Amino acid sequence: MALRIEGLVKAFGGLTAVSGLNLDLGDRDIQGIIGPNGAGKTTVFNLITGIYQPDRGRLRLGEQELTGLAPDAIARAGIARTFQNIRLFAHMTVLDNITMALHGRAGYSLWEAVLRTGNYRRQETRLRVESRDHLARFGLADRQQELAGSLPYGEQRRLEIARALATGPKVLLLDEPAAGMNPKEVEELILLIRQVHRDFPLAILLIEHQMPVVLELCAHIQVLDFGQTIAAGAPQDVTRNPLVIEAYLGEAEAPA
Amino acid sequence: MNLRLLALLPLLVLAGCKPTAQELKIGVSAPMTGDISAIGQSTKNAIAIAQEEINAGGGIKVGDKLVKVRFVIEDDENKPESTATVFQKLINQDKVLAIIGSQTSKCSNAGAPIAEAAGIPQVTPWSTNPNVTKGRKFIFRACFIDPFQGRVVAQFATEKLKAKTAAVVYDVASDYNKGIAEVFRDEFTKMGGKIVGFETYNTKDTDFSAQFTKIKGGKPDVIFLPNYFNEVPLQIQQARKLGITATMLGGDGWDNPELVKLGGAVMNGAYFSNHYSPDIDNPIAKAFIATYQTRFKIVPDAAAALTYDCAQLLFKAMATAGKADSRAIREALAVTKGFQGVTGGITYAGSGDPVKGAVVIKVENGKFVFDSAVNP
Amino acid sequence: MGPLPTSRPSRLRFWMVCGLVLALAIPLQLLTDAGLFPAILNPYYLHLLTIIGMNIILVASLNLLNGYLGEFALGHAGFMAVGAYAAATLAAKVLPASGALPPILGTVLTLGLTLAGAMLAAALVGYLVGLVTFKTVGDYLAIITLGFNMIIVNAIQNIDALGGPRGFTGIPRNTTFLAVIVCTVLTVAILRNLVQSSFGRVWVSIRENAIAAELMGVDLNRAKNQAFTIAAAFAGLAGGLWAQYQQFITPRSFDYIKTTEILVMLYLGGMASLSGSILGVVAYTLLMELLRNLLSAFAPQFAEWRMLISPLILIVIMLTRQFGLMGNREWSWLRPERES
Amino acid sequence: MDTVIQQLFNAAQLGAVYALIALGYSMVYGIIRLINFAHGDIFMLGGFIGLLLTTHLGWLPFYLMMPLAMLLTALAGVAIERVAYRRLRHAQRMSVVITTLGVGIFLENLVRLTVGPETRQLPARLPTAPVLWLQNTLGAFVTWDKLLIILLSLALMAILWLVINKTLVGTAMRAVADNKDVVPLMGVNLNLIIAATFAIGSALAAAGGIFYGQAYSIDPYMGIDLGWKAFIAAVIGGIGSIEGAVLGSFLLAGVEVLTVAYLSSNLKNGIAFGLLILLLLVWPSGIMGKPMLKKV
Repeated sequence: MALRIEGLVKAFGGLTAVSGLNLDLGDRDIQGIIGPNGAGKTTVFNLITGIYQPDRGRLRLGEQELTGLAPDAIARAGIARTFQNIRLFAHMTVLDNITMALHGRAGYSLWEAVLRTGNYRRQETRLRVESRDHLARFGLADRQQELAGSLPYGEQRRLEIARALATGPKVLLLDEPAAGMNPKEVEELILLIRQVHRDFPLAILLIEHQMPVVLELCAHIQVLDFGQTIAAGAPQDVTRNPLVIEAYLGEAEAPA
Repeated sequence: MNLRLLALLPLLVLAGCKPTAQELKIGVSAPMTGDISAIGQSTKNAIAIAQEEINAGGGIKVGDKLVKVRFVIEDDENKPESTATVFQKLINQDKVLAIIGSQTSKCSNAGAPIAEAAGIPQVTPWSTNPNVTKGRKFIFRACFIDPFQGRVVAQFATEKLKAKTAAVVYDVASDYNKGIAEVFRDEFTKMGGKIVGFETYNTKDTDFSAQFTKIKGGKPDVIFLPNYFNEVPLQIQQARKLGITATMLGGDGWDNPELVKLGGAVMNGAYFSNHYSPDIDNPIAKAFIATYQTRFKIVPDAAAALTYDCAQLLFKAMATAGKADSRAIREALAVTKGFQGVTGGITYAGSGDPVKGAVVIKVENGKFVFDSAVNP
Repeated sequence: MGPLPTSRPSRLRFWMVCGLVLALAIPLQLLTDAGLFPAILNPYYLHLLTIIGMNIILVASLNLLNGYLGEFALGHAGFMAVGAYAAATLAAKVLPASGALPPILGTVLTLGLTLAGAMLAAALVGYLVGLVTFKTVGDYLAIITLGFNMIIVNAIQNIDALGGPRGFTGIPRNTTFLAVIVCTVLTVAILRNLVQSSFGRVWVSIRENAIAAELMGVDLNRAKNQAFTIAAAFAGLAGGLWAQYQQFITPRSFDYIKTTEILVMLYLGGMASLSGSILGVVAYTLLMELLRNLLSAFAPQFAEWRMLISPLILIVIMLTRQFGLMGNREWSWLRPERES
Repeated sequence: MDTVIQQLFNAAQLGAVYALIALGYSMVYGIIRLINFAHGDIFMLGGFIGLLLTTHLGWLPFYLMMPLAMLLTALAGVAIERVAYRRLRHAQRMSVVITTLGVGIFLENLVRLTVGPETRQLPARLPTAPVLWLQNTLGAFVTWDKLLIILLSLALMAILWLVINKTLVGTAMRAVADNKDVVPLMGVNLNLIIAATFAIGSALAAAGGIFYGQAYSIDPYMGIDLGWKAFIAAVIGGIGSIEGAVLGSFLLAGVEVLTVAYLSSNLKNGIAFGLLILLLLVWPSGIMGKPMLKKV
């Protein structure tokens, strides 16, 4: 089991954003969380990554207890994520966005950097080679010297996924990766996520508003509404659940 | 490619102006801008008169011919850092033989190591901090030093005013104010008086009401304010508004026409120690004051008088030396004896500090009136 | 995948520039000391270059915080004060006079020890300030650093052993033009090495997006505190040089007016650019001196107007080039090696 | 006991002036997230405009001189925003902050070169006799001008509160402060609202400058120190909050005066800034400021 969530609760003031969420994510799973706007999906991600501390409940990654850890510690434990509104390092080059993500494996100390020792140079060369290889896998090799903020939207999304993967995570959290994409881009995105799942030894947890993406990728989904899980299971079963249809209709937007 | 090379270019252009051997150059470092630029103005006025007078007589005899004197005035902004730059410029670019300045002790202290290292005599008109000349060969001053002044005021308060209790409010961030305040406290206590308040503020503070409210409870006979002329009237005014009636005392930092311009009637009845008084019976002073008044329409303050004396001291030393050589001028300066200037007699005996007396001045109807003289 | 990065050319060019500066500085110092070619090799110019060098150290180190890390720190003069007073105490009261030792070795040794002490003391204070600023960001951080600057100045004013408001006198003159240039070159080299390393990439990523950086596993507090400590150490270095150059320091020389001056040079030159820090300092210092010389040569009555002209120039530059003269750009010799 | 009350009046007078400046910092910050470092110099400018009006138009009574000076200073504030800040509105923040520093230095030197560097006082137009009633009942020696300055400042703050909470302009200002992007959609002219903010802030600062010139003194450089102090007061209160700016100002003035009165005047700045740092550690966004939530 990669990620296990038990009875997660979070309230803001009087409003319960997440109440009693349970989730088991297997080592190589792709699972999805869906739900109408304001259902608490992004809050779940913020709780998993430690940006918010849960009021109750436990988080575990494999055997490691994550509850109460700071965001950077959780990230180092092996959870990476992307954001609904893309958060790249806009004024850094595409290459630096990736190399930065390798900082935890830089392999040299501050003093070695100051003195530019032989080890520093070897490690720095290795980081660059790794970064460039990594970019090439995502078809961004010829963009490496451009500023990340100047890429077209689809490529920014791709770079953000590439950057998250560069940290070597066990679990990848994708927050509405298809938001703002046209059908052709969505198709490419599905292919990309499949490729990521094939090439990297990790589990993927996906928040998505667009049902086709979820139906295409996930074997298991959970539906949240007002912080509560109202349905869970295989996609085909869940979409037929009357509670789910009601929740989505209430928002005047049918699923799929 | 290399910017530091480019940076040198404008300097090379500036290097074009060479000094001519046909004149004796004296540098002046003064606060032309900044918080006490009124002192800079006084310096400039006094220098203008000194330059005209000496050149009207053809200049100073160097070797066998008369050479004219030229002053180069630079603005040190009353900042130590800028003073260092000004001294470097005056010594190395303008090639001056001697420097007059700077006015405040903190600036003179920053310039002194440069003058000392370059072997250029520096005469400061108005820097009363003992440290300025200490252990230095080339640094002289035309004024007395802080400890003497603190003693003069303490003596005046106990003997003349029969004060039993005193309070002090001074700028803790300024060396001049702090130095005098502490000497006054010690001397006044030694003479049998009691200090009932010793309060500080920071330069540029404008609200002193908390300090005065606090010392009001101690009911002091006199309040000593060893601060500068641009602050003292406001302090006295605020004290009066708080119902304090004690006699106000001060030091030479008070001496500027701004004092009564800013303070008006509130200054009346206050006393301060000073380097000289325009009322004192001294023919040299009378002549200087007359020239100054016709030309600038105001009575010269002590900074102007002392600056003028510095110029005269240097003229005399140059004439004695008989050559345009800084070291020779220093040697001549160091043995000055019985020099008579606007602010009294000056004799150097082994150090750069003169042996000279002080006067106490009373403010009456917006005028500075001579009250008494104190000799060491 | 491209060929392995060839880092040779730029590394060479960087060290060539550094070497050239040093190679020029040594004869400049020697010839000026010897009094040769007085019209060109004038101690006044050397003095200006010395000031420029010390200001480059200050501005470049502040750039680490305000440019690369993207914080708004307003207390750099406070760190400078700590360094200056530490070096002054060491030089004047602790260490034996350098005259007791062989001439050149003695100066080098004294200078080395005092400057190390200055950097250490300032780094310690920087580390503590960094700890306190963990809870705040942005404009509140600005205020905290400013507050520390004021507290440091106020504390020195109340310590009579340091001279209080009278200032610290009698500091031996150990700083020479050459020493300042060596320190400047070292500072620029070290800061360049750092900002081009993984540490620098982490700092910039915090500026770009702190939350994303945190979720890439960056310990924000640790990374920020590293930057604060390093920046403070170099401010302390500049302070130590300054104290032993001027031989006299007062607490008020290190208040926020000094910080403002450093800020102006920094933003004039440009953020997150070492080239900008160098250019900003040179441009500002030369501008002020040129205005002093030109105005007093041609129109003495307007000499005071330079104080009005310089802020106007700053405003115009900010309106036309909002990232400063060199914002986010570097001269080629300061750029990281080009990847193929 | 009488000195305690007297000290409180001292603090109230100082705090009132701090507040008049701090409000401008806070309002501008609330609307365009800009620390306007030139604001302290606007305060100085207001004081000098007051001085010029009183010396050259001596027949003008105080109650006309003051609004006129406030109006002129407001125009200057708006003009500075128009010329120097507007085109930088979408620029990165630091370049705007540095521009405000430049504008501040420019104003200081402009006044120094045109009016002169000397310390001045506004000719006394408020009565300086002691308030006998206070002396008899509380034993506190307080002059009329001190009392009037405190009361007039409070009145100005009350008017400001009404403008912000009860008028259309005020509503628009609060809307801009909440969300700058939606306001143009609602048919409100953003430029006009920002200009109004600068005008009101500058007018209040001018009032502060005139009061300051009456109570203490004015000089071309006074805006630097007092500007920083007022800025700190605004931050303590929670920058962007009107009530916070007033609270922070009186708090800072109180701490300063009481430190001098009961601890040591040497420690005034040290304690004031130490308190600032402590307060910010407890309330990282100031006492009345909105807490900064991480938005993801």
